[in-house]
Amino acid sequence: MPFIPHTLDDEKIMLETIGVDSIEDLFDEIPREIRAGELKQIPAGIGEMELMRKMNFRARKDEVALCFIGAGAYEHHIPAAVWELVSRGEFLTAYTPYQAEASQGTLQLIYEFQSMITQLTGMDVSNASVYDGASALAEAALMAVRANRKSKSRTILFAGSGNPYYRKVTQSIVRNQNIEIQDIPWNSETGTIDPGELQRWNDEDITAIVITSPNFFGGLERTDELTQWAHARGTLVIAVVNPISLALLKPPGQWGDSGADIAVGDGQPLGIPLASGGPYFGFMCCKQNIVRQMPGRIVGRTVDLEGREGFTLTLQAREQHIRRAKATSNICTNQGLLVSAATIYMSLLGANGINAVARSCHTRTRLLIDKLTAVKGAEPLFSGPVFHELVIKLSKPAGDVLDAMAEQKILGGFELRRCFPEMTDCILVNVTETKTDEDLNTFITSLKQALI
Amino acid sequence: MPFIPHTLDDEKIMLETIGVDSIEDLFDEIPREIRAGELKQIPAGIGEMELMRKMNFRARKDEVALCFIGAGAYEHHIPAAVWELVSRGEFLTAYTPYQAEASQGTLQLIYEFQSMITQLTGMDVSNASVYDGASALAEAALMAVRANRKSKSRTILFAGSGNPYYRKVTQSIVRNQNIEIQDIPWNSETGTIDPGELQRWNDEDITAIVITSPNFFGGLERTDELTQWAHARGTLVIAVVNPISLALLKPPGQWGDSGADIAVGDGQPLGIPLASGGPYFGFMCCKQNIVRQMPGRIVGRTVDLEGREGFTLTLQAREQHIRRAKATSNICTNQGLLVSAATIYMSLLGANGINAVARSCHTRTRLLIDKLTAVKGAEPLFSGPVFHELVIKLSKPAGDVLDAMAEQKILGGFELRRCFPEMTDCILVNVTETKTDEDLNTFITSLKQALI
Amino acid sequence: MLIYEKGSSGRNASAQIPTSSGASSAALVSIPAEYLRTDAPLLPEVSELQVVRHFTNLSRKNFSIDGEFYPLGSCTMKYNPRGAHKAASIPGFLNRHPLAPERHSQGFMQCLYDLQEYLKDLTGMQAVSLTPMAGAQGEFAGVAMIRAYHMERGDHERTEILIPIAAHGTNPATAVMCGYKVKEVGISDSGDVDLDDLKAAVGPATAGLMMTNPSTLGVFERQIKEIASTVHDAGGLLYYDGANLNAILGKVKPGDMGFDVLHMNLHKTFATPHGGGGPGSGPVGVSKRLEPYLPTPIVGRQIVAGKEEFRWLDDDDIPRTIGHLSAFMGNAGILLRAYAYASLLGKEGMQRVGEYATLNANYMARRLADAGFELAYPDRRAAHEFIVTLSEQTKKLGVTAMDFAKRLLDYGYHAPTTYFPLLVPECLLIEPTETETIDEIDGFVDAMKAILEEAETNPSLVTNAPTTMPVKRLDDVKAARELDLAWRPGE
Amino acid sequence: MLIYEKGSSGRNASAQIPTSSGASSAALVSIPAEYLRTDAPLLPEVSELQVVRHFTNLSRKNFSIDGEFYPLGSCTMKYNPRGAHKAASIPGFLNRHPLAPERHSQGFMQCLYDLQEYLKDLTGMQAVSLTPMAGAQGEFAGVAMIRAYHMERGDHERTEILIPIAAHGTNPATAVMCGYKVKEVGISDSGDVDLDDLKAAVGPATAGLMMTNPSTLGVFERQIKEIASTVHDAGGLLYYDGANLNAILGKVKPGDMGFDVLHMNLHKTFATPHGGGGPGSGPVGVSKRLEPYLPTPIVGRQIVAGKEEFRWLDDDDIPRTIGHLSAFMGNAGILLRAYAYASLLGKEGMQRVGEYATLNANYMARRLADAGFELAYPDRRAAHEFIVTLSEQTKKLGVTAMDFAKRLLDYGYHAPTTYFPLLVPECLLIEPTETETIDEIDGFVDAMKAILEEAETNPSLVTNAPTTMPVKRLDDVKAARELDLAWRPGE
Ligand SMILES: Cc1ncc(COP(=O)(O)O)c(C=O)c1O
Ligand SMILES: Cc1ncc(COP(=O)(O)O)c(C=O)c1O
Repeated sequence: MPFIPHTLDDEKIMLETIGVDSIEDLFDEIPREIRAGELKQIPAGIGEMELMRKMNFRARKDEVALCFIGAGAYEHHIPAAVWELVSRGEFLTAYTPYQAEASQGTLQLIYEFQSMITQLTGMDVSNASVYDGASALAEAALMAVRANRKSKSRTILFAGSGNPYYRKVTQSIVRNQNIEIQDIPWNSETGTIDPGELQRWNDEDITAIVITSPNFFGGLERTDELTQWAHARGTLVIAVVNPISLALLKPPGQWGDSGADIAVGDGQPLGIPLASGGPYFGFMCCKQNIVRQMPGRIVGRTVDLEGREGFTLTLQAREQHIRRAKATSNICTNQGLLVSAATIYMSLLGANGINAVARSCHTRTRLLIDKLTAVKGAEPLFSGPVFHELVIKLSKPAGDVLDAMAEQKILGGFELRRCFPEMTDCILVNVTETKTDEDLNTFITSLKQALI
Repeated sequence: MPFIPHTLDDEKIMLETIGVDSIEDLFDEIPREIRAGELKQIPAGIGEMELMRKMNFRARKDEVALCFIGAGAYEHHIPAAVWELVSRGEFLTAYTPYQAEASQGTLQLIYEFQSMITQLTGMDVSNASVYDGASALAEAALMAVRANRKSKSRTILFAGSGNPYYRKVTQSIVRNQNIEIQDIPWNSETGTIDPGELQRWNDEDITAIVITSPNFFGGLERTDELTQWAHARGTLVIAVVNPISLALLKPPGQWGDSGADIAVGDGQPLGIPLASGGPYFGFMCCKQNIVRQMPGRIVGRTVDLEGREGFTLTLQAREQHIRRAKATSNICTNQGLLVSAATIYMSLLGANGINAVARSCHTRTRLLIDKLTAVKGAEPLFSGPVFHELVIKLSKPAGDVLDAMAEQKILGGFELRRCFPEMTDCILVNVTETKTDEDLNTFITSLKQALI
Repeated sequence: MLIYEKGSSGRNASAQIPTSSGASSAALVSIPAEYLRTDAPLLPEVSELQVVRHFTNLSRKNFSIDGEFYPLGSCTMKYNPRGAHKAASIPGFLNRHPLAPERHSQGFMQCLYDLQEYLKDLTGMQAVSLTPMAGAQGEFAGVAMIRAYHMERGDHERTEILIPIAAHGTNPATAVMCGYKVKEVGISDSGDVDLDDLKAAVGPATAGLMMTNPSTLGVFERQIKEIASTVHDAGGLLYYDGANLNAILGKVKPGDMGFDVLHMNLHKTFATPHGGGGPGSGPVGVSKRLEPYLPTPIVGRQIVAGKEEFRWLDDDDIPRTIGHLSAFMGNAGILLRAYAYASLLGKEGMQRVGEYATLNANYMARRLADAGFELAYPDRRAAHEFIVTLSEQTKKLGVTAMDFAKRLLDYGYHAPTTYFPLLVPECLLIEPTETETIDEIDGFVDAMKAILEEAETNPSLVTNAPTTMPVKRLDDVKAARELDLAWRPGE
Repeated sequence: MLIYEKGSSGRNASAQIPTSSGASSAALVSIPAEYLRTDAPLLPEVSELQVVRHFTNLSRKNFSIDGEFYPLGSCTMKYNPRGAHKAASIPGFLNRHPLAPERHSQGFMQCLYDLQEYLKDLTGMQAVSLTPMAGAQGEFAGVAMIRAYHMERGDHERTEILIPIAAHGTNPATAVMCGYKVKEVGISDSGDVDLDDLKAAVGPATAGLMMTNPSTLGVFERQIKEIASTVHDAGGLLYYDGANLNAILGKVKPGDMGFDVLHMNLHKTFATPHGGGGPGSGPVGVSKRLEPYLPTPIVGRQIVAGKEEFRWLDDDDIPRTIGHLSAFMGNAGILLRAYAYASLLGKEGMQRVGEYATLNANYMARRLADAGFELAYPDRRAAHEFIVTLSEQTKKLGVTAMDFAKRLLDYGYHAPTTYFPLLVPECLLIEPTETETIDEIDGFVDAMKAILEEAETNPSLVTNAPTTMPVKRLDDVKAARELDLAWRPGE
């Protein structure tokens, strides 16, 4: 009986103590007619050895040689220490730190995380994570609606160059609360938003604006101007950012004169493996003045009875387990373990290290762009500065080119048609510090062949 | 500076405190003329990311699909929990438990190991490990010479069907102490020792006899008769055994009327990966009456000042750090971490589990033997019972056959010619619980092709 | 001490930092200065050993299943098999990009497909989507589907969700997130739903009812069929909060109880590690009428030229979906762990989970009752968990449930859930789970007895607890009043 | 509590046990009953969770580098990079059979070949064999080669090995294992070898001299050239015990000091984890005249058709070898870790090891001296380690070096090596290593100061230490007298 420790003797003693004849008797309050029959779809149990064999076989099927897909999840070097530490049973198998005295490890770690992520984003405060970057944006939209008491419209502008998957998720989540999302079109030459486009909303009540930079195409938005426009008219600014980029690029806390109001993003680049899409974690920071509208756990530093420093969950009156229907969100379990990984990653890399990673990503992306000039039938679609990702326009349908590259186990990029039906011959290509010169040459060679 | 935490400021403070101008000054007692020049063979340092890339590339080169080589190291299923626990920093990065109070974890674990391995072998006492099975045999030989005060000859009989590598290592180590090893020839039909062969030593002073069972060919020796012969004439019995087999086969503590005097072997099958040959560990058990001749660390249970149970290194007067030139051995560092893995393995499997593993190995070996009948040009060389390994005689040179199988990334077995020059057309094949029916079929198919 | 305070300017873990060769500042010229950051963020400046030592020591300040008995009611803190963790960590899975093409994803997708099938079987539902990333998101998906269903039928007057008062806080919070009002339903003394109250509450405004069964009171709702028909007759749908599925795994299927939609918490019932507060995974299952609304993507299977092929079913295939709930496909790694766990247990193992979880709970409840503790529902069978109320002790001895909880830490046991459900005063909600031995349970009972004796003879031992933890009780009021949510230099 | 005591008859971790389908007893018929075991060995009968919890908790009773500052002199307890551990744990390495054919071993063999080259460079020796499995086995190999050399030259009268009295116990034990008598050589007050004593001892019976430099007194032997020529002139060879190589890595090469043969402790200088008492690895390096005797196998390199190929050099290639020392090829996984470590550090990093190890030791020695502790060799530079003698405190206050050591545990620091070398009374041999920060060192010095104050004002605090460990001081006498070396039922 995998994982069940009961011996026949144990079972006997226990049944006697309870005063029943069989385990079956313990289910006698369940009406007979709804009792389950046999399970039909679940095979007999297997041992760990067979499991590993099966899983190794399946995992091997999915291996590729090189992956240039980014589009919201990025391959970075993850120091060995990160997951060795995170996998310690004390982190892995603990629960939400409800009993603070027996959970100071997790609590202090979250406090350290909050300290680090607010430094990266340049924001005042952070929560302990939400599910992922996309759901973080949805929560930010809901939060903005609560926080912006002056705005009545429940209308949110979404800079259309942002991640379309984030857009979709936000839509799924906020639509039940009568919130409307309107898109700001992007300039087809730069792949970014022209601040001038905003003029058309000049006379409207806009609750918040969502600005993603680097945007989905890797392009850098004119965040200062966009932020200024919003703040000038009482619109809250929600920033969607990539944490690695923030050691190099101006952080949302410094956008415009007074910074974004809420900053969210996916923490995956900070030491989390690609892992087919999760678990990652969404981070969520805001200005101090709206912290009580923030969803999710927050850890505070305090003292114990003897004045010793200690850490505890705080501002719990925002949360569902206290406030129930009036809570800021229904979120309960979040992504604690991934936050642990990110905290260890940030500790190991430090500001210089993350800056070096960002620079390396950038330099290697530039190198790819240089090498592209030698490829006939492939060129960057947009002008303007990018961070570690760019759109390449091909002389052939993107699907065919990517298929041809995939034959050689090279995932050459993301097929933009999947989100932008009109972009049939465009791919979105990501380059991080993990890609060597040789890798870039392999990409170029493979691309050339595919374009013939 | 990888792993060196000194900042320029730290360095300055430290140099000032010491009262020197530079680190270089700290080496001023080393005569100038012997100071080292630049290192020539060592390249510049690389980051962990590049390291992993390089090592992954090299490791991948060595991957095979299926391995049927045993010959002293055996592929078994290793429960995931084993190395997750062993890799905890507290086990991995501690040292020999010199400060008992701060090392109760390691000490209790070794005591538990000693308890378990003596149960498996049926012996009285155990040490905390020596380097590997082969060096354990060498230490056992030296120990037997010390322990057998009545014998003056320093002559040790080695049952020639034992592991030839163990024989070699023992020879390398004991020859400096004027110990002679004589071989008992094996019967070419059974691949085991005929007890009758011993008659020729009837009138000689033999210090000890080494009996390996299962022997190198997988064959089971007539350990009772061999032990009886030895004990009848004051010869000590050294048993070399495979720990997995001991849940199924008669353990050395039960050989003959009074059991072997010393039992050694390699602990690798108990949860240690093949890992190119090490680190494994040698286990070493003996009868209570000669425990003071045992080399290596031994842990005893005792009490602390308050009467609480505790564990400590004991009988240290045998060891080099106390007894120096008079020590039972020079061994100091042994194979602690591997002992930890084995202890966890034995705890997880239990007696029933190890018995089931042994049975599974045996059944699957029998299955292979059955399937062999369908292969022309390949048949078991020896009659007689075997445990999870057997010699197959081929109709072609073994080297060619194995090469052909290796082309398909199947390591078909061990080429016996490497140790027994006359056995040019024989391979030694091992089958454990890890080999599925499909694997056995693959082996058979590949062997058939190679024999065409 | 914070990791920040261990740092020193200029120190780093240089083996982890990409060499500058790849990061020439010439390339940065292509980014105009106005986009660049001018100050450096303050992050720790520490060596690799310092990081390892700091977090190793932090971890040692945690209770966890791997270290301690952790009978936290409603959280199902059971053994998280290391084999499942390892299986999900195979490089081929770990390095797979979520947007990799289907033909390079067949191994992963097959695992997910199998898991979908298993979950359908276990719950008796028609279809399953794996994307929700925790129980609460599963609830969201479920209620959003209920809403989509009513909306599509033009049934706009249904604005209320009914929720028994004992429900978990996520239930009402979810209903509100989905744009509903919450109407609470009472509980009778026996722990069952107050049927009269329900009948009074239900009506044309009822969009649905959310409940868990066994309830958070640790007892099985015996009138479930009647509740179901009451709600259904009024045109509402039934939502099953699957957090307590462990209790009945293989014994009774929510689908057979009449539920239209449910979520499961894989991080509970399927033993994926809780990670100090996540990640979780909260797949949803639905009956036929809600199938068109399932959140996407879902793994579909087809036979092409005699070969099994898996493909993503997305908005094109499920046009009425409530949509995506995550950027990619949910907490994929947790789904793999759950799949591994289900594979290890197999169908017999699954059935045993409910049996032994229930056996442990009833044994523990009986032993505590025999030791003089008051059970909230002494005449009921415990499901996988049960409630002890200490209001007697609080009144007589001035020792509260919280005091007991804290003192248990000193005895080496994690405290049960305290003060939930709110319905029962001074309560401890205790869930031993099936993976604990009789010895652990007996040890816990002995500790409770010892604490009770302390409470009677020397109550300050209990009210001052814990004393063996890294800190004593913390000042929560100060934490909330003088917010200190991030380290800043110069502190 | 022992894991045995947590068990219960019939309990097991069934996910780990092969299913019986593969183990029909019919097949066992082929093994006659006389070979079979009739009783079952007593092993624990526990669940998987019990195992995980037991060993997790046991581990928490250990000090370790990952958890604590661990300045154990002569043991070089420095950071063990996790990256090296991970690199050696890649499946291709972990699953490789030691007897796999060379063409399926090129990746592994290339790592070993590279490591051989690195070690030659670092030590200034002619050739290296990686097979010895720890320092002591390296010593064995070294002295066995010295013996083989003399024997082959017919130099049978050389029966003695000279060893300075401060040497590690493995040195004399090794000499005896190799059939030699040991002759001890004195040490002068300055910590150098007593040259007169050496000259008196050396002679036609001298097979060789074993020493480490810097010595176990923590100082560099300044007369090394003279010692070398004294021994060489007498026809003896010089053995270098490389346990202290960390002190001089990249600064001076033993080959240049005149040594003929040496071993290195990769588990010290190359930061492979000590594992609670191993595994280690003790490669040997030799000068030209000992090369023919190197233990086998060794990795050789050849260029075949323009391509690099690695192959095993074994007894056929090195016919005068002292032979094999392990069944296969030594502690392969440790060699991979050492190779990874060397790759991370590179040539500059290697050089810095000696520099910063020395800086830390001298800083710490100075600070302790300033705090009133007596250094054994106050006028000498500390190498990577140094000795404090507490004989003053022992006499005056009745507080011994052992008491200090135990009290340090209460302060969260692992004790230095105590009572070694035997030469210096009441000594602590302290080795901070290069991977520790100034803060750790200062913290340790502060603890030593605090303990000194305790010793003066309240000595029982120190003599009764430790008080914060899982046990107090243990009864070693009872342990040795009433031997209890294995659990037996009914206890
Ligand atoms: C009864 C109940 N419902 C819902 C939830 C929410 O699940 P999650 O924390 O995964 O969001 C929980 C979790 O504690 C629960 O106990
Ligand atoms: C000076 C010295 N020589 C030799 C050794 C023996 O090395 P090992 O323990 O690896 O056998 C040691 C180890 O402690 C040592 O410190």
